[in-house]
Amino acid sequence: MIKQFIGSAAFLMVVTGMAVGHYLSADKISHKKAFSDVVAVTGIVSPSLSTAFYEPAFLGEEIEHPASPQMQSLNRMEFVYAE
Amino acid sequence: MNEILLSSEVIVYLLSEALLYLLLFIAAIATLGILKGWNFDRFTKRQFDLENRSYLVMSIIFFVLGLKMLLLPYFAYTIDALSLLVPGAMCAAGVIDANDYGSPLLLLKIIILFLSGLWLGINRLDLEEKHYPYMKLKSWFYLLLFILLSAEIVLDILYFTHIETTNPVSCCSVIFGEIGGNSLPLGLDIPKLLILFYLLYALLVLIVFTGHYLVRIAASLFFAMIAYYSVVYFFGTYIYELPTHRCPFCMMQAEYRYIGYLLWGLLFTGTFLAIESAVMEGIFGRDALKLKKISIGFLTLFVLLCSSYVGLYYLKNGVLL
Amino acid sequence: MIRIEDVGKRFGEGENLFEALKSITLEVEEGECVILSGISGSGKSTLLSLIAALDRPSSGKIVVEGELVSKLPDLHASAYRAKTIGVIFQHFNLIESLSVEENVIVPLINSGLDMPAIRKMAEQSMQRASILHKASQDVASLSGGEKQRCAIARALVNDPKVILCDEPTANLDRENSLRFIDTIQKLNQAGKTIVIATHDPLFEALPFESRVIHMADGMIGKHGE
Amino acid sequence: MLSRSPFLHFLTLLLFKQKSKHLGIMSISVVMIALVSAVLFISSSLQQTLQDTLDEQADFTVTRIEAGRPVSTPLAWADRIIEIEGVSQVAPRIHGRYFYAPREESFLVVGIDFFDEQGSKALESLVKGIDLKQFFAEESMIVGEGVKAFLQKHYYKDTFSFKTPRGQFKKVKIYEVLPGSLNLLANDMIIMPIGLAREIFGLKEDEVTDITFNVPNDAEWDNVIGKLHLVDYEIRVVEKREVEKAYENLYNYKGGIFLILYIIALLTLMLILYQRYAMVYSHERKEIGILRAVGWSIRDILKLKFYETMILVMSSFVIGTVAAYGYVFVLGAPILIEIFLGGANLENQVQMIPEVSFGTLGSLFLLYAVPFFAAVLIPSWRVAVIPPKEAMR
Repeated sequence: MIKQFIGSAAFLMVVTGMAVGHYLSADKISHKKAFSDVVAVTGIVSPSLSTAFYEPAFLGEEIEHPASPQMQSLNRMEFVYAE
Repeated sequence: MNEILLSSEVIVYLLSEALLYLLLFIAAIATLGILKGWNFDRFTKRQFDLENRSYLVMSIIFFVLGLKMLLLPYFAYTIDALSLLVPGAMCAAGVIDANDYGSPLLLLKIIILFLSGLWLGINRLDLEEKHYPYMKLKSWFYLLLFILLSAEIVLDILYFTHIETTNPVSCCSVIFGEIGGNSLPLGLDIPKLLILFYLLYALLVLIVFTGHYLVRIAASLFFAMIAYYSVVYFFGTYIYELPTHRCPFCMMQAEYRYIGYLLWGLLFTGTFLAIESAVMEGIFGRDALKLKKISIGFLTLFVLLCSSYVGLYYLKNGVLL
Repeated sequence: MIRIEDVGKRFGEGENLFEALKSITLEVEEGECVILSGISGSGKSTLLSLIAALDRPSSGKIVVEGELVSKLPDLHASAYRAKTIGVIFQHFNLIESLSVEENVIVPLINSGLDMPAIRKMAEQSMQRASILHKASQDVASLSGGEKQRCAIARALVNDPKVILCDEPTANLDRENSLRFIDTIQKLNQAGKTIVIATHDPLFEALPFESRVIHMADGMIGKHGE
Repeated sequence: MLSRSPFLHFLTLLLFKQKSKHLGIMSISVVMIALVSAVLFISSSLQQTLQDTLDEQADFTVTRIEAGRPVSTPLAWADRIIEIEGVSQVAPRIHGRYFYAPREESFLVVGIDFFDEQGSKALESLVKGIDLKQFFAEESMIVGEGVKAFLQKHYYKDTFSFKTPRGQFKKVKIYEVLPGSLNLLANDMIIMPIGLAREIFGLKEDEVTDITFNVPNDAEWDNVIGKLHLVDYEIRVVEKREVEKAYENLYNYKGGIFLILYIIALLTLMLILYQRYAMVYSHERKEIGILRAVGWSIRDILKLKFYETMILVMSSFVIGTVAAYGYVFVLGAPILIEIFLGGANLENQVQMIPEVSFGTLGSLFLLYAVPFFAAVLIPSWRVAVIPPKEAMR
């Protein structure tokens, strides 16, 4: 094997090792704890997707305009204009 | 299109299988040409071309075999991943049983791996000689293999298109459980099964260096079968540390450190090499000392690995399950 | 020893049929130096490639060092080439992107030897062909004569019994040609069997014992002179 | 020792001497691998994070529906649900999206109860040093990072004035900002006392948005659903398993689309590869002719090609995935993350938890390596079997 090859293989291994190290050293537990806390406080587990107002923002929510599917759905607006 | 066909593992798996089949198809056509026109005594350009073509066939089979060896565990992984989508399935066992194609498919895959390994062995012998003595044999052998491979891809497609995501399937506890599941063969019970397991292993070690080729093949196959049942019905329960958990697939999951892949891999390759060495010595009269050594090494590792789970459990808990 | 029995070689079929060799019978003793002379197209190059098992005859038998080489499967033909034969081609046929040493080790890569042993053999061979001083230089930067010596080093690296040269001096000037003949003489003295296909008149009168065989139209003419 | 192997020596020698030959294929492959694995990394990270939060989610949510759309739920239902056997932790909730009309953007406003013990504890661990009494006493709120940034941009420094449906303005103090690591869940979130939320949404005292509760025994689930429907005709029940299913499909679907795009790209790569290897340059042909003339067999040549391809495949795969890893988990996947989060609402800067599914990586490897080898196999064989004399000409 020639030097260049050994050099590049070693480089690849170091880079891979760095990625693996980063992966193993990531603090997942406190992260998970924080997420659980948010859910415990709010009871809502919907991801904060940057969706438009008339897009589904809650998982499993179906939004449709019953008469005309292209129009903004009715059920997205009621939080503001509730009776 | 159902959800099964959209899952990425299935797409990857089927795509790979289809691509490999395409190559195998090319190899089959080349093989037909070889069978039709082969005559090593002739000095024609055509004969020369056919000899070159045989290299294509062997590269394709070599390549495909190598990938099929990767694809078999991947297949297990795929159906394991599908158990999330199929209601009732806790692991691959339920998904494999989701329709009538699953189990034959898995069996066929193992048979194909065995046979193509054997093909490569014959091919090596053929190349060592100066007049291609086994060319006809290996060509016919390949055509047989190709028929099996065609059956495999048909079963692959049938299997994955017929998994229902609405009908619940049984999970492994039902399939291998005590009630209603298929019980042990030959009227064995657990102690007899274990005695047979260790006896057969000892027998294999003892006769592998003798000349009883047929006995060796039979013993290896029998051992593989008994080993399968022993792992599912006895050793597996120690891997899961649960006396009622009997499943050949769950041990491939991350919770058990993927030990199933190693365990089954050792058993399959060990058995295969034992059979191949017997074939090489019995039929072709070759020396296969190296094969025998590796095979016994693998099987020994397999037996030790199985037993160590029992031993460790006993050491840790002071009782047996 | 090379024994050629009733060897013919035909190319093409039907109207395009061309008979390059017509029933050649020839024996070359061990340690002998044979010059195949004749104009281009006389079949001498074809004969050389048949001896090297680079090609197969359409009929007849070729036996080299006890091996029937006229009908060898590729795996054995190449093993035979790697073990028994050293070839020097007219156009040198070196891999231009590699250095001299890297070119010289090529025949030994699949020999089962390890790298240090191969390096050592390459060094000896380059010494013999007097190109050692350029070992690490790229082939592309060499002169014609140096390339020739590199090709010789490559042909000698596996210590072959038989050396085949195809028009070795066609691309060389007179000085380098004489130098080449000098090398051949040394090899011949070392006991190698040498077959040279050439139309260079320089080889008609070599300073050492050799047999000249004239070829024309795929047939052998008068023996020796 | 590997380094003493002449074959490897020669293989690597050829690879590096002729690197320009491989560089093109290599860079295309690396880009493709990096792109696809980045997408897979993002989706598996997001999915995993969301899956983990599911444990805290209540088993059931009920709302009242009127003409097929959810409307405010009577608080009285809560008392009736408690009476159902096997039900625990019944909690009426008030939450909803507050629409900030001028910019067509919206916040998720959640009202929380001071008397919810578990929630209070979690809040204390979430916002260090919070004085619960003070927080619930004043009209204040805890906002997500995205909300904070948005308000800042619109010159709301410490307070924000909500407009209630009755047309009044309600000034609310920003008490604290949630840490950025929670952005995946809480970017557009506003947490405030429940009474305040009720006022902002204009709900009456006996109304809530929905009611959640747990049924610890799974076997009771269907039974409970049956009883719920006796409570009121207008009841709609959302089960946790529906939400679970939705999670799985959320990014699977996007992964699936990407997979199809990837397959198209892959076919293109295969074509390029096939072309590249089928179109053998004369000097390449000559090289192989030379190798065979000096004693290499067809098998040796095929072996050379095979290992050459293997090194290319492996190294491009490793480079691609490692680059994707760095891009996603170190740099935070700028640009690409937008596909997953959308760009219509508040800008979200999600911090992703490293989550690599090795099964997925294995799939990716197979999907890449199999076609690569398959495309190279036949052209390599073609070159390898050219008679050496012809090849050297």
